[in-house]
Amino acid sequence: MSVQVAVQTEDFDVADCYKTLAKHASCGAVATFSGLVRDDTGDLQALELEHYPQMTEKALQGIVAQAQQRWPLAAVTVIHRVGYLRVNEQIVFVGVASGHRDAAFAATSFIMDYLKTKAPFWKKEHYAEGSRWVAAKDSDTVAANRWE
Amino acid sequence: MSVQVAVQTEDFDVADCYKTLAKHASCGAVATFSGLVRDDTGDLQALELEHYPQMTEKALQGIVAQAQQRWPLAAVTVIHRVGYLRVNEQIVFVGVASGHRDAAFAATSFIMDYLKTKAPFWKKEHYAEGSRWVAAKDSDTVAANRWE
Amino acid sequence: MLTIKFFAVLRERLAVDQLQLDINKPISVAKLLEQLKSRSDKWHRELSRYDLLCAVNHEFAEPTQRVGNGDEVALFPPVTGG
Amino acid sequence: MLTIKFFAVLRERLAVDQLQLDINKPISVAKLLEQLKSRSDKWHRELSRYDLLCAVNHEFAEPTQRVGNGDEVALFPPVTGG
Repeated sequence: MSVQVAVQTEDFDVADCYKTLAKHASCGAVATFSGLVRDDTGDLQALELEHYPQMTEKALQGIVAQAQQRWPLAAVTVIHRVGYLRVNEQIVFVGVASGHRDAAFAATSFIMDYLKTKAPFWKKEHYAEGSRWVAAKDSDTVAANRWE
Repeated sequence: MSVQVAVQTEDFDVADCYKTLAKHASCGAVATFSGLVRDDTGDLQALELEHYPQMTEKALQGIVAQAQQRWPLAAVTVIHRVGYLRVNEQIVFVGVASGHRDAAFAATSFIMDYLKTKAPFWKKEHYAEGSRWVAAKDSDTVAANRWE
Repeated sequence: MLTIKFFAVLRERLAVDQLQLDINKPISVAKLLEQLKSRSDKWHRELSRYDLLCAVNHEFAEPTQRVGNGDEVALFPPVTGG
Repeated sequence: MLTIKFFAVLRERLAVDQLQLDINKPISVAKLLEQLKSRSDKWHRELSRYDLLCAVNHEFAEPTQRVGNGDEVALFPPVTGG
């Protein structure tokens, strides 16, 4: 089982991430999720991502370890960016290689749901007329709770 | 809504597929699934994929259309290879861009489940000592039925 | 003419890719299957599998669907792509 | 010393990244919060939000958990990453 977890300001290359996951011979199934900066208003200048450095990677490793206990996984990659990001930039990548597609889908979805509700990241939106912290969504809590 | 459906003997580049999906500004979420040739026995020489040319793309387009009716999707790519494939080669790619991750995950999973049970492809495994047609799995039918 | 195509293990065992039949009056797919089964014991056996699937003009069809000259019928085992 | 860190909107509104307190006898996080709230009306208001989260030594913790010198407590609003 190969695990890669990174929290970084630099962008990441989904092609490299995919290659690393797909080279696990006999894995059969690779599921990925990429989250990008979305601009619902058309006015977003930047998205700022704050995190709690000493806790973040530990939290992500813990979430991956829980996924491994639930499903047979060959490889997992989780990358989350921090700092200032512009519209359509990549924020997060989660990729899972497994022998079976149901495990790959479920683990990818599980890791995203837990990351959204249990990893110490906070988003702030910057507009020309000011900035605002993004509020946590009830739908994310509901999504995370369905795994319990 | 942008749809790409292809049935081809040539390999495909997941990086290109991802770029096409991610450029849909304001999509926010891109989920992908890649299926690779798995060798459970260690003896597989090649996987042969037969299809019904005039029906295959029509069936895939129909499955994508059903996904579009169920979830708000910005872009969908489905590529399925046919012919002779070796261990760890790519067989299938499904990618979905959407405003929300639940829609992206659900649509990707739905398209794979329907593709496995409703698109006219057949797999034959070639070994040194002979070849055999792959039997349909009940678990794939169960997976497809949960969407009904 | 009515075209009948065979795929995968069915194509191999019957040793035929496609047939053309002159059907002067439309018949159900079920009736067409009975005609094909009467060709030989082998045809009867192969076309009697409980999980046989059928498409008419490139769409999945029920055995009650009627077909005639100009139509394309395909017979095949459960699909296994992906 | 006990270290207390603040993040996101809490860090901004309290205008502090971290505090260090000398806690000669371990106390619960709930008790620590009461002490911090007594600093001013602003602190009382900001630390009274119903959805306040807490971590002790980089793991999520309940208000009943006891902390003392050498521990790191973090206080923050619900997370919004991904």
